[in-house]
Amino acid sequence: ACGGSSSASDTPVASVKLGYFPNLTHATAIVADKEGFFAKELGRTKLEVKTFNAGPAAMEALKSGAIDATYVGPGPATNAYINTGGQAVTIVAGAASGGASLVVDKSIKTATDLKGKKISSPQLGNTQDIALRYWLKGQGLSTDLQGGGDVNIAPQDNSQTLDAFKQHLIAGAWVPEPYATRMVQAGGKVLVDERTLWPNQKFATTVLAVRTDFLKAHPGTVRALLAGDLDAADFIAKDPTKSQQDVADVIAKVSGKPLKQSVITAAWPQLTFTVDPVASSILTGAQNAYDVGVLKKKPELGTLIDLKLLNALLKERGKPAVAS
Amino acid sequence: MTAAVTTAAARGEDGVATSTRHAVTLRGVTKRYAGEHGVLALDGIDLQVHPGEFVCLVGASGCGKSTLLNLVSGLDDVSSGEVGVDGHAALMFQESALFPWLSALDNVATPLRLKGVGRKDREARAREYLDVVHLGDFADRRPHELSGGMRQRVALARTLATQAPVLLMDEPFGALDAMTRDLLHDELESIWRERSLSVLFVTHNVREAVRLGDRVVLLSSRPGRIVKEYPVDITRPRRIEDSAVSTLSGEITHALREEVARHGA
Amino acid sequence: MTAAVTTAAARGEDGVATSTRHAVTLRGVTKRYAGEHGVLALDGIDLQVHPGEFVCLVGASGCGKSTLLNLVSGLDDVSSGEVGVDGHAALMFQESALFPWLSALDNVATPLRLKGVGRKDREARAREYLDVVHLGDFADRRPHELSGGMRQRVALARTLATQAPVLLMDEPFGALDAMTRDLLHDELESIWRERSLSVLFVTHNVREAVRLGDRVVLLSSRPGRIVKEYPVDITRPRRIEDSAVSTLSGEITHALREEVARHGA
Amino acid sequence: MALEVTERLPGRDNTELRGLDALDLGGSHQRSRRVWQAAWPKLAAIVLALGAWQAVVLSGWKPSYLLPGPLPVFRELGHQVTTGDFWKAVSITMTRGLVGFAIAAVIGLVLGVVVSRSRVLRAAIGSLITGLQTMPSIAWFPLAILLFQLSEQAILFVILIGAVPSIANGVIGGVDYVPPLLLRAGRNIGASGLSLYRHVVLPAALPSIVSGLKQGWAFAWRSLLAGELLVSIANRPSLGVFLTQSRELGDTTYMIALMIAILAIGIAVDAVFASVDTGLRRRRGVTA
Amino acid sequence: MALEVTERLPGRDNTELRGLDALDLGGSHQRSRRVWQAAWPKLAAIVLALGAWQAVVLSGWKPSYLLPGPLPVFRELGHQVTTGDFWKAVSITMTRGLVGFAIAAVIGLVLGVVVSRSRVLRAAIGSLITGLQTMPSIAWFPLAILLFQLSEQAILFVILIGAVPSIANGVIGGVDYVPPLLLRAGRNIGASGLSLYRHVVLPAALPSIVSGLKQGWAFAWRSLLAGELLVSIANRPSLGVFLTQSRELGDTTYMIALMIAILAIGIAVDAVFASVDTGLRRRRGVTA
Ligand SMILES: Nc1ncnc2c1ncn2[C@@H]1O[C@H](COP(=O)(O)OP(=O)(O)OP(=O)(O)O)[C@@H](O)[C@H]1O
Ligand SMILES: Nc1ncnc2c1ncn2[C@@H]1O[C@H](COP(=O)(O)OP(=O)(O)OP(=O)(O)O)[C@@H](O)[C@H]1O
Ligand SMILES: [Mg+2]
Ligand SMILES: [Mg+2]
Repeated sequence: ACGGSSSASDTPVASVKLGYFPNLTHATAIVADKEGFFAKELGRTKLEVKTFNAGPAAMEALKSGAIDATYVGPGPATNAYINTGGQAVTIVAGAASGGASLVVDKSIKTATDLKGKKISSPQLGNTQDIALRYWLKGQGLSTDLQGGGDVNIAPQDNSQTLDAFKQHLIAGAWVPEPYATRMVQAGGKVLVDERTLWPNQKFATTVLAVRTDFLKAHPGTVRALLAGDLDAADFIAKDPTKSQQDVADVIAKVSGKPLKQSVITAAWPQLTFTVDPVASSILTGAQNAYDVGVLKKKPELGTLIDLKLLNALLKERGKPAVAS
Repeated sequence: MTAAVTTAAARGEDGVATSTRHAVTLRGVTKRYAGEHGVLALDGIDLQVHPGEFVCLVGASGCGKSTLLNLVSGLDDVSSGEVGVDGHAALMFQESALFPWLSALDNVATPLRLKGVGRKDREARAREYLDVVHLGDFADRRPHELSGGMRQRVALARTLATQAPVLLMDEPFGALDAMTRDLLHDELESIWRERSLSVLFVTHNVREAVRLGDRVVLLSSRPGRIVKEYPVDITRPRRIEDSAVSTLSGEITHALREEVARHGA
Repeated sequence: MTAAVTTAAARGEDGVATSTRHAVTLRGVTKRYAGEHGVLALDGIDLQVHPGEFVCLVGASGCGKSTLLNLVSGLDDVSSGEVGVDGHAALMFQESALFPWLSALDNVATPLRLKGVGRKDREARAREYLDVVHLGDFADRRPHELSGGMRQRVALARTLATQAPVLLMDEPFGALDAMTRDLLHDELESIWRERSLSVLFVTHNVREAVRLGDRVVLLSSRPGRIVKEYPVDITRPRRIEDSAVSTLSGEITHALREEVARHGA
Repeated sequence: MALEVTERLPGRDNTELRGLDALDLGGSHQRSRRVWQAAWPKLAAIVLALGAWQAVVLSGWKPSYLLPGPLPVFRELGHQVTTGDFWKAVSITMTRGLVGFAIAAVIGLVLGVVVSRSRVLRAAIGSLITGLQTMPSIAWFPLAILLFQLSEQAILFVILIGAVPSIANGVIGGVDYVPPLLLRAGRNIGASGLSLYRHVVLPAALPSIVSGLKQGWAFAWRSLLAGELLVSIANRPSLGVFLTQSRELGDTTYMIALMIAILAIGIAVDAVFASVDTGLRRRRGVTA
Repeated sequence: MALEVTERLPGRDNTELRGLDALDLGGSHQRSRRVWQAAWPKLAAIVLALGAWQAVVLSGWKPSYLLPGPLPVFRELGHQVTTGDFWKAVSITMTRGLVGFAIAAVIGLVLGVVVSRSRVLRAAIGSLITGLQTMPSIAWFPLAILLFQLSEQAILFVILIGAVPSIANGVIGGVDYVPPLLLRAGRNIGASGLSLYRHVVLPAALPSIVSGLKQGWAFAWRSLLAGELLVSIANRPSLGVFLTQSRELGDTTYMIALMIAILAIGIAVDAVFASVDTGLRRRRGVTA
């Protein structure tokens, strides 16, 4: 009934509330918004954008119905799925992959050098925190949730991590872009690029999560969002310069101050902007979380990821389907 | 305001013959203050003020005069016994108790304001009361800009402005020089006459008591009890220097002196 | 405490002959209060209190008596003129000004404490002062548990406890009955004698002034000026009922009455 | 209602107790009655609040994962209080809070006294104190790290910067409203400088100082919980960390259980201040 | 120093002004002198603070990207104040703050009056009020979102829950310390119930209410800056968002510039409260 999603059978909603972060890893959403892809695909349905600073707040908003869909890291989405008993959240597509690294002080050469050192992660139980713990475990180094063990993990805000690293208060951190790049620019070196740990060097960094009941009631609208997402991914591949400009503009708009162009340019290649949520990495990540003791129960993620709409759309456009 | 008071007032209105109705009645009133020092301040006080009567209360420092007025005003509750007041009893406190955030005029106008009198009207009337206490020129001053005696006079004006039928006055002229006091004695007497007020008047000045009162009641100390009542049969207008006033106050002073000697000051 | 005071006091110590040294000196003192109502409270006051002299100050309500004591105590500054005090002048305020968080005893002990007197010693001495004002039994009470007159007496005890050579007293017996007042007149007189204090004593009771003073100074109102000084040549011990006291106070009262009549109360 | 309320005016608060005293009741009976009189409205309020909460939950207004009922929350709380980590966290957080508050109280009192004594200092930094107070804790984090690294001191710094202005303001406000008569009396009986402060100004300002301390505690506690996010130190669990974790994991039940624990601590601390305040008022006769 | 300070005792604060008044100086001359007297210590304090800051920077204690000097910060601030977005953010944040504070003031005053009037209510929710105050803003975010979604109301809710208890506590504290004599006088001249509050209790408690409002403002402003992170609405820039973003961007210069702007606003608002307070004290003669 509306715009690009003419095949949808549901009634169009008056408006859809979409969340994203003014952040490099959310470039797909930013570009789709700025370049008008969402608006074009949504037709008469109005798009209302809300920006967030962190996953938990975005998930609270999604669960409470304040927003209908949001770009977010797979960690918070998984958490929200688990603690609502699988009722509230469904991941319908990906937005970015890669772009997380363990950056450490130059003096550290190997994993064993980390023994007794303090390493930061963005927050307890988020994607990078689990990757860090799991990787250390694989290296035979123990950790615990209270920051004890062979390596002291101190979760803290990324911006604070950067300050702490500059002051040599921590030996390193497992962080997403652009912080990894900025830590490198502040004199660090990449010890582990997370891509090297995953099959095909692909793992979910940002996904599009939708409120499950919204998805059920308005598949057409979700489909339109997906279409916008696809358009944006194509655009980013075609015109990275303009895309970077869009991201810089949005960050400047929201924060009153642009992010340095050099940071964006340097961090950009670390990320892959793809609609594939790399479902296997989400499931593995949850399993890893359980293995390192962040999740108390074995995760059951039966209906967390639903790629039917996405794959239908890809097929329509003659592109290969993604695996679920 | 307390249960006892309200009942008594109601009883008055219920139609008991006016001739037997008292303006103020105390029956077997006892007051013991709470706290570590649980003082028995008043013990078995029986006292009536007839409508239109001017009763003066004298007694040594700390004998319970202020306590008695507080009980009558309903601001404190009796420990036992009964207090009755016919209508509202306005109390002029021993300390001036003015509102520091209001000018002298506004202080005096407050009781009128509480009655709902309009701004213009109440200011005009408050000015009149200030004139009565010879403070017409000081209407705009705040309490802290007034002398001790001036504050006391503003408080008097405020009490008069309540237009209550019963006045309870606690050493209202304690901070005034003899002359100003004489002037205010005349003013108070004429207002009492005009409005046929009932007055219960505490003073430490026995001459003043005789000058103003229809009756002088002598209280003893610790606990406060009524020692004796002196009817004042001197015809008005009286002057404080009158020899009749001197004679009677000499007699009362003598009795008071004995009281004080018996209990210590 | 003000510059003027310190200078004068220092001058005294500098060795000027003691016979010409005054306990209190006011020279051409003028006081105008600030604010919208910039009142001229005192105008050109010249007054000396000799060492060991008892000077009483009388005048109508609001004539500037309290203002004068405040200036002498150094708590307020003169607008022009000079004030000199030989040593510390302790002021007993018109209101009782007790510290509400301290018991009567602790209130009296505070000046001693400020002098560094040890706990036991100061409590014993404070108790003595309370006995002087006949409040030995009330040592543990807090100010709010005392009657008006009792508070005034505690304040008197506290002033005495400062052991200052100069006492400034602002209607210290205003809230006391005649008997208690008589007792305290005697006490004050004997302390004054023993310690050879210099006293500047404000009262609105002319008889009291004549009973106590070596000299009575009469102030006029608005602005406060010295109208006349009356030496009191009645031999001590005096009693307030003495006919000589009556005669002189009659004379002063007459003059005061004329003052009040001239200016309004 | 109107009548009843009139009778409860602050000025009359003690009338009833007085009446009881006058009857010379046995002390212990009286005490238990007093305790009951203070306790029942609190209990009633708690019961009412829980009832309302349960009613909202039963109405099905929000799914239980968003708004869990009192039962699961208290079950969770009941579970938490049996774990050692919970008590360790409570004790770490409380210790930090009390130490921080004690230091803030000392600094705040001294600062308040100094600023209130000097007109120049007051003009210079009086407004700055309130200005600092309006700065959100988050803005101080980078500075805290810069100065104190990731240590207990960094948390302490954030507490102090939150609580000190409040306490200092309480002192300044109290000093400003000391009745001039008492000041004059104090000076006249020989107090000056420090002794005037010690014997007159501070006792007179005490009620306002206590209320400043109470506000200071609120700021300290809030800043502490925020500060604990700043620095999570190895093997030092804390309520602040738990609270953020519960939020980050989206575990509403756990979060509400923690909030109730925090509220209970806040109320317990308030009770201390309230009893100090009541004592002050009784001593000064500000209850009749 | 000691002597000078003694002369600056609160009790003497106005002595000098009085002296000036007595000389009957021309009004305007006098006023400009007063302004200067109030301003110079502030200016001196600012100059000193900037000097110390510059000295620390010059000492090379920390690299300039961690601790930039005053010059770049003020250059940045100077740049910001020329941008429309900065002023838009200031005005949006200020509007939210003022609206929130106004509503908090009304609710806090009413709540304070109601609680202070009734012994039952006080026992029931008196402590709860302080308890709420000690709850960090962050704990309220989920509830705010739950109740109000992502709207201005959610921010308002966070402001209110921060500021209302403070204001109510100010009222309660003030009411508790109204001199009993004034209460008795008021009742005796015919005030009772509401009119007693209107004509006696509230005017007498006004100083404490004003200081409660001042504390309430501090809480409101802090909660606001925290709450603005909660919801950033498209095309509504705000200081709270700027502040966090500056932190996330790691742009210390920008962040300090923002902190200075926030501090300036805090000081400006404090000046309003201070002048109300001075007026109150002058009217009541609490300066001699
Ligand atoms: N709030 C109180 N608590 C305990 N005792 C009190 C209280 N108020 C007064 N008293 C005591 O009750 C007695 C009577 O006090 P009251 O004020 O009635 O005396 P009074 O006759 O007015 O004295 P004065 O002439 O000095 O004003 C005194 O012993 C006093 O100490
Ligand atoms: N702080 C002030 N500001 C302005 N005017 C004042 C102030 N204090 C006193 N006055 C005025 O100064 C004059 C003298 O006051 P003062 O208190 O010295 O009188 P007094 O002789 O002690 O009177 P009383 O016998 O009534 O105590 C009065 O007219 C009074 O209104
Ligand atoms: Mg009395
Ligand atoms: Mg006087």
